[in-house]
Amino acid sequence: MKEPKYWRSLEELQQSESFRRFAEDEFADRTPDWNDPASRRRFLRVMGASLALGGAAACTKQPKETIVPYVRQPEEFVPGKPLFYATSIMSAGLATGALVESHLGRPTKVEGNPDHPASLGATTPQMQATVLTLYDPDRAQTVTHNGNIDTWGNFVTALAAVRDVADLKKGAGLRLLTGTITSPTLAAQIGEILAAFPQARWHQWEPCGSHTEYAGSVAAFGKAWNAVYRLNRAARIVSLDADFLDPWFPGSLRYTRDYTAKRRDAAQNSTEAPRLYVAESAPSITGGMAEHRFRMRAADIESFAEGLVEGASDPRQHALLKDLEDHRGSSVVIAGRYQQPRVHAIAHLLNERFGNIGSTVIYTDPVEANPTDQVASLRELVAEMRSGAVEALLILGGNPVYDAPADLNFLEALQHVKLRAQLGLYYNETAEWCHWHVPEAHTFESWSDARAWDGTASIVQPLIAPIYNGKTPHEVLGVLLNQADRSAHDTVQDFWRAQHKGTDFSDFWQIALHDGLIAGTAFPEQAPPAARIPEATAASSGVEISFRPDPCVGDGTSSNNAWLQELPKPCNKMTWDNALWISAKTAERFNLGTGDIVELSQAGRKLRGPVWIQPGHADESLTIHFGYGRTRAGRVADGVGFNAYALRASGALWHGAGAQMKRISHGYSFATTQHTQTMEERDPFRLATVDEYRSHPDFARPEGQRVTKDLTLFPMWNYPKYKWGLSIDLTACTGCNACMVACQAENNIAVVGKEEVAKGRHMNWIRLDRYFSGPVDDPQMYFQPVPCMHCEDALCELVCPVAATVHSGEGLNEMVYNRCVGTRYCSNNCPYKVRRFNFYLYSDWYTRSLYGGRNPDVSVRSRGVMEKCSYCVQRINEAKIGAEKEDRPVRDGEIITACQQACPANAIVFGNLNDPESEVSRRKRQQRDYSLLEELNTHPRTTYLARLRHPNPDLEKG
Amino acid sequence: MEEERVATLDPGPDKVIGPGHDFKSVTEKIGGVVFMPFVRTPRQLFIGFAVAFVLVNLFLVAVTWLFARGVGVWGIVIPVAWGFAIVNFVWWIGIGHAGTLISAILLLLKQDWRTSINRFSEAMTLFAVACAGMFPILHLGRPWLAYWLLPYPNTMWLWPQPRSPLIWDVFAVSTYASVSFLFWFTGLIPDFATMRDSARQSWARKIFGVLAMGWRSSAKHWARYQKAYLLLAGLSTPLVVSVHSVVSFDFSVSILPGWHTTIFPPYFVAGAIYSGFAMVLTLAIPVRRWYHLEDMITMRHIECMSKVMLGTGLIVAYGYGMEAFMAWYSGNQFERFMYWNRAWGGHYWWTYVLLIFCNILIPQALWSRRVRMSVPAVFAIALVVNVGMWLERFVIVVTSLERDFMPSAWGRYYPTFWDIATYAGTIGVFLCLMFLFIRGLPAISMFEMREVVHHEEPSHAHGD
Amino acid sequence: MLTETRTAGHVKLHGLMAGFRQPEALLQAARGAYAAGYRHMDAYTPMPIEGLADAIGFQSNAVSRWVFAGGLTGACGGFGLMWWITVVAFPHNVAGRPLNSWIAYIPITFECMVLVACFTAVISMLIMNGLPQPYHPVFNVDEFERASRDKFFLCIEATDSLFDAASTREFLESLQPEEVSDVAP
Amino acid sequence: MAQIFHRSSNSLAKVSIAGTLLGLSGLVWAAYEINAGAFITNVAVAREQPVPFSHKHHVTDDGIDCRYCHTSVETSPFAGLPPTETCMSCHSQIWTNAAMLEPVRASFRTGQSIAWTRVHDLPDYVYFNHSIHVNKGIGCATCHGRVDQMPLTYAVNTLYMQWCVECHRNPEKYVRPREQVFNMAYEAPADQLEQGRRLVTQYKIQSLTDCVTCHR
Repeated sequence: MKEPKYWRSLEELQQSESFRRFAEDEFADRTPDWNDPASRRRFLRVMGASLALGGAAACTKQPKETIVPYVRQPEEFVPGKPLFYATSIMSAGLATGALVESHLGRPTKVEGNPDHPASLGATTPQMQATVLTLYDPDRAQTVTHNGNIDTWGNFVTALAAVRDVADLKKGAGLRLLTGTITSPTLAAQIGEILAAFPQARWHQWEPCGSHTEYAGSVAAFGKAWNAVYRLNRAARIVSLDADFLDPWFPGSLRYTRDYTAKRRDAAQNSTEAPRLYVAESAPSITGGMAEHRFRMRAADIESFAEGLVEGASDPRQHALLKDLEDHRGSSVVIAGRYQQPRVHAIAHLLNERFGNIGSTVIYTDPVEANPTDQVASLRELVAEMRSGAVEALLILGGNPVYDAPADLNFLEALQHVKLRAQLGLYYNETAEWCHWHVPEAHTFESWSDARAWDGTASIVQPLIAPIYNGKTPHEVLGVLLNQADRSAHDTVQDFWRAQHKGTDFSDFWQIALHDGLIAGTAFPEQAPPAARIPEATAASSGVEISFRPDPCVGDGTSSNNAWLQELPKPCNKMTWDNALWISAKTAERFNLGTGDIVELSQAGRKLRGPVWIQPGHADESLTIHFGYGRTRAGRVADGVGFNAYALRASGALWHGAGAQMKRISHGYSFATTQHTQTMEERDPFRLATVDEYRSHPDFARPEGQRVTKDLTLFPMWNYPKYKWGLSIDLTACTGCNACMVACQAENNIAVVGKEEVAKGRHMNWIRLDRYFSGPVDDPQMYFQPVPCMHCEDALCELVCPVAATVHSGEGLNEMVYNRCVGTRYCSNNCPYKVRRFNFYLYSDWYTRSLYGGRNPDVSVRSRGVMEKCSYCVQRINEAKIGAEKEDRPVRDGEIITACQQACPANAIVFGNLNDPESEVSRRKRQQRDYSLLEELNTHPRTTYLARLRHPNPDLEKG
Repeated sequence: MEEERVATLDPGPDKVIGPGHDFKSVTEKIGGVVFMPFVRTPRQLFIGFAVAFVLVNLFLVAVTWLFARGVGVWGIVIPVAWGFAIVNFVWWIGIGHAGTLISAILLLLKQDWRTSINRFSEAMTLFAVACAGMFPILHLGRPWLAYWLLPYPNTMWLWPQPRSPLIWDVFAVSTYASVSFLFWFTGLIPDFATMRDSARQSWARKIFGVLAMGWRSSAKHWARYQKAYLLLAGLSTPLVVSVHSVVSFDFSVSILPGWHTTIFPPYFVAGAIYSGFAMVLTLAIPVRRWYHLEDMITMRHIECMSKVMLGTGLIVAYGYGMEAFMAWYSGNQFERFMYWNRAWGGHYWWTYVLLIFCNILIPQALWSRRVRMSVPAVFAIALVVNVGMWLERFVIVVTSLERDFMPSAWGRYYPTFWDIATYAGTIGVFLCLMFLFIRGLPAISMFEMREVVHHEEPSHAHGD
Repeated sequence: MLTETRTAGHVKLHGLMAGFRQPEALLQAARGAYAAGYRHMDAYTPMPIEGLADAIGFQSNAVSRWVFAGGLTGACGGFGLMWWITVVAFPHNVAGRPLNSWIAYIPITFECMVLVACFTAVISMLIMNGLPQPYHPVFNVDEFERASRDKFFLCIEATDSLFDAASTREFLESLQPEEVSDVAP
Repeated sequence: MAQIFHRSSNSLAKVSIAGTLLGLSGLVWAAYEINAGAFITNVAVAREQPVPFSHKHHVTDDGIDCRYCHTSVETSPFAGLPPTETCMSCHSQIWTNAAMLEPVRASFRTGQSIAWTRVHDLPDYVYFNHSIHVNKGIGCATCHGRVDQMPLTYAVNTLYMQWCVECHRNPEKYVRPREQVFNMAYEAPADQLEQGRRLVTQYKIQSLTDCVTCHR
């Protein structure tokens, strides 16, 4: 069978001077340093962990400690046992259901809400990281007036004054600015306000909201519709720059679950595998999963899509159309948020043409409470502000000064407003220019509600009283409604009481709180009119700039979250930075190399940023990400990266042509967690096409390469009771990073800062390897999560001089931090290099606010000790103790590791290998099962299921 | 003028001692170095000591910073979790091999030329091992827990894990250190007596008296003494071999390509002797010059040592060759890549080239008698070999770790200022101790020199 | 060796000491004295001289026996400790290796053997030589400091059955020493 | 040549050597003693408490069961410490104005918790679970001693790892019938070993000496 072609080495593939510079200098990101971590680290050390790890075992007198009971103990509360509450976490206004673990009233960990349609138990990295934001010591902690500390009372008075004026003037001059609002309660409150003050206006601005979806739908159907995809029915998926696996895409968790379920099903039960076509400019994880990835400038996708409509010349389009034709009703075309409205209209048309509407695509009413053209809305607001018509502006959340389109010059206009008040989680760039700033309550401190991507009304309930006396928008609007002392809880509850027909409201409410959602509120399917395609706009030419929310920190709302900052971007493993992604060819044309700092200008706007040569990026195009260049975010994010919003025009929200690049200097150092781009002739990642698999089921583990069990000098140990193991399905894994952050949150993993990451000292227990194969400018991209292998013959254990890492009776490779003296020999001898070392005191023992977020069931590591994946042994022990007490064995699926729980693709399964019926045993029985470096005979407990692709024979090249 | 003096003093390549020496004169010549008034100490010694002392202070600063911040101040990372510390450790241990080898093995082989250099190289061994011994502790993530590597009953009921080569190290190095000390001290006892008896000041006599423990060189003393000394020699001979073998196990027991190889023990031992002799020469040549000991450390000594260097150097060369051959012959992808990476493709290829140059090419000059006869040449080559042997350890440790099995986990190692400071610091410690020893104790074994006189020229064993 | 302490009470002298300039002369003298029947005697030389010990009728292998015993103890102790640690004290599954990975204990066994043996060698030597013993009558002899440099002494001790201050002195004179002197106790 | 040292120095030398050896071994011994002693372990040291609470009085005299205050001992890792409410449930009726109890009343008034001094305090890297031990038939007194006879509470065991491991290796020596767990006065029967073995099989007690049993 045909070996998948991997690059022998980048050198061999080098095609251009500039690319060679990138290829050979694997370590572009590393300059030797003669001194110590930069100032930020002092804080970052702290953004990681907590209670001290005891010192030497002998001759240490324990300090006197106190123990503090409740005065009145809550009813349902059992000391020492965590409680879980169902709530929702918002992203660009859309809710995703979550279950939040709370120890002694402190939220410590986010899990997905299995009952919630948008989650099904999975989480995004951003959801996992909300815990850290909750305890972020940089959050706004007090009401300020003109920058001076003030009180909520005085703010209420000030706002009451505004209200009185508004009363007189029917609200003329009063303006509300919010992000996208899906919360029924909040919408109702705003409605009341607008009713009370007819001349008041409500504007919305969501920097990375669904602007093009809205416009596209209006263009196609004359009205806003919300398209929901049913990927569990989709055999053929065409993505027009739609990164539907990326956390930023509405419903991404659900889509990932549905799509990967079909892939796994195909691999296991030989049903038909879905086939994914992706047309995109910048590499994305969706492109990584694609059987066929069409690399093109963002602007060219429109014409590509047109081709599909008008029956095309390009053979690729031919093959694609044929495939869609063959799968009428079971195919789907998805247009991405980053595309012009027209592309969305085309997608609607194609789905209509191939009979997908009602099967793989359904249309519902929009989930936004008030779907509008937000750009127009913001433009209008700015104009009014400049004209002086706006007397009082109330900004609920959001950060327009930072993220409004540059051409609107929002800040200048804002200064014409007489009274500016902002409610915000952070005292951010906008707060700086507001007379009043009120700290906003974190999601975990708030009562509220919001709709999921399919309209499901989800409950937001607090797990903890506001740490910094934050207020919810409900309370602030309450002031305008003369209900200053009405709690958010009452507001929300009363709203739903009003909605609820019937007498049993309290039961209804209890169920809603328990489930975290209100059942049956998903919007019903509707039939839209026939789709029209609007007139084409003049095709742009020249180098284009594409704008994207950062894969990790998003649009900037979570910039100050160190977990996300240190999370490697899936496609280039870069941390702590954004950059100008360009293709090798374009880099060559402009004679640029990775690390060169260029001045990027478009339509007279300028910014400076470092270049990153990204294999697989479209030529004559460059991509920059939002979320960086913050000046008022906090100690973590301030001064990191550059602000891409500075180039964004309201006319070209996602991409625009006419970019110029001027080389200013060079030698900018990035911090990436993986330096070698390829597999270097080795085969850690194995894959085959479905057909190859059918003909060679043993491709992942050919006879020749197998190591028989008896190939050992010593008798193997046996593990009579439990025998824990992990299986990772590479067919399903999309590389979305959720497991990494989940692991970080569960296991109190420290953050080390850019300088340390650059040295190669990142601490994430799961290393999500990313390999390229195929041609350099359009390679295949593969993701492979690598946790500890828990080898049965673990080389690390053999060389530890103090028995700090040994095997448990259940085959766990135990790492005992408090026994470790730090010789680092184990890491040297680990062929998988999955061990992490605390070269400094990385855990933060000093920032008290962070203590609360730590998992009390896991030691916080001290300086000088080794650490690594433990298979979440704290969860294993808890489950085992539970089972013991009920005098029964642990059930399959009872123990779920943090990574497994977070994974939207169900790629990871943990369980007992002694139980032949356990899910993990069943997976490992598959012929796709293989272990890394089997020839070393370490007998890993973590094994992989090789990836299966399902390419289109007409398109499969070489 | 100095040169003439040398010429007259040095009896040339076939004598181990200059002409016209009797019991008294050898005793006084050697003792004189110690009893020499402080101010008359050779200028070079002062300068050398001053430099060394500065380095010692640098060492103290470096270690303080290290303990304050953690091993992160060094350049080590994942995957290259061992760096300078281990390189230096192996280097120093290697140097420490010459001493015991000269005193033990050459004694058993009845090599007359060992006599005037053994004391001196034993001291060198002690100090080298002391420097080496510091690194394994310094490099720990939590050095304050170093005692956990010792088997002692404790409240945790936990013990060291003796399958780990690091525990073998603990035993090997500590044994080697103590035995070398015994060897050195035992050798000194009769000389302490001599010093006691020939010292002028009463305090000096008291001090040497205590150290001599009342040695009165009786025939019965000598009988038991020689027996014990011979047994020590017999025991230390396998010890010397074992110590560096064990050190090499640190690498060969692991699975890392470039470490996991059975040739390491012999080739490490040879390398150790190689660097050891290089260091003896590096120190002996200046010292004999400063104190005009050319008639006791003669060209014969220098030439013999050069020959040993040449020989062990060739064994080491064979080692390198075998590594290359096995990498190819094994047919193992990782082994082959490792060698390619080490010698050609890696970031530190130049260290490998330099090491071949220092350890294999340059020393070949020693084939020529003319080179062996030229003190400056031998001195220069010895220096080069010292450097080369350090590079060898660097290549083994760093290039193997940089790129092992998983391409995704490959990394890169950059030493920091503190790495270098710590290394330089130990050199300072070593030199300081060495200079103090030369000044304060008989650097050449007196009673053995008297034996030499007795054998070489019984005729004028007594000058008058 | 320690005989003097036994009888110092009623003996005036520790013994008589004859000094020679040449090792050969001393050797002769020693043989002579032994032939003459003297047994409690000792010779003092700046360096070991072959045959001198036999000449004064002294031979001892005690040191080697002790060292053998020491080495054996060390070896057994070393291996025993490692075995006990891994099999009895706290059995762990380390890297899937058997509890008693005896192969791994060999280096340690060897090192322990050498360590203990070497210490026994030196310590037994010192003890049997009665060291430390800073005070000793022979130091009373003037010129004895040359015994550690370039002069060779023969001392017949008062404890010898044949010893008699006068006749023994005569006998010693007969060996042509440089001088004969009393050794004060 | 004159003697350098006096006759006495011979014996002096030998004595000083012996002395040094003795001294060193003495130091080591002292170190072990101190480490095992009350100064380090606080064993048998009654700790200062905001309220001089007497288990003796409440358990022996009033016959209150352990679980009345330590409510979660059977269900949770943490045995549970009674909230002030629990104290007040009685002390709002009796001893209502005992000066000794003022801190309790103050706590109830102000809502400020009482800060007790920990008597049994494990290091932060040790994870102990009360519920499983209780469920497997390890009596309170086995670890905590006769608390019912302590006017002021003190620890009777060092809680050193060797102490834990002792029992984890030979549970049969200590296990008792489940119904006896909370019986402070329970005396191990003569045939404890034999009964212990029976209970070990009956309760499916594993002797867990894996590191991760307690360290994570």
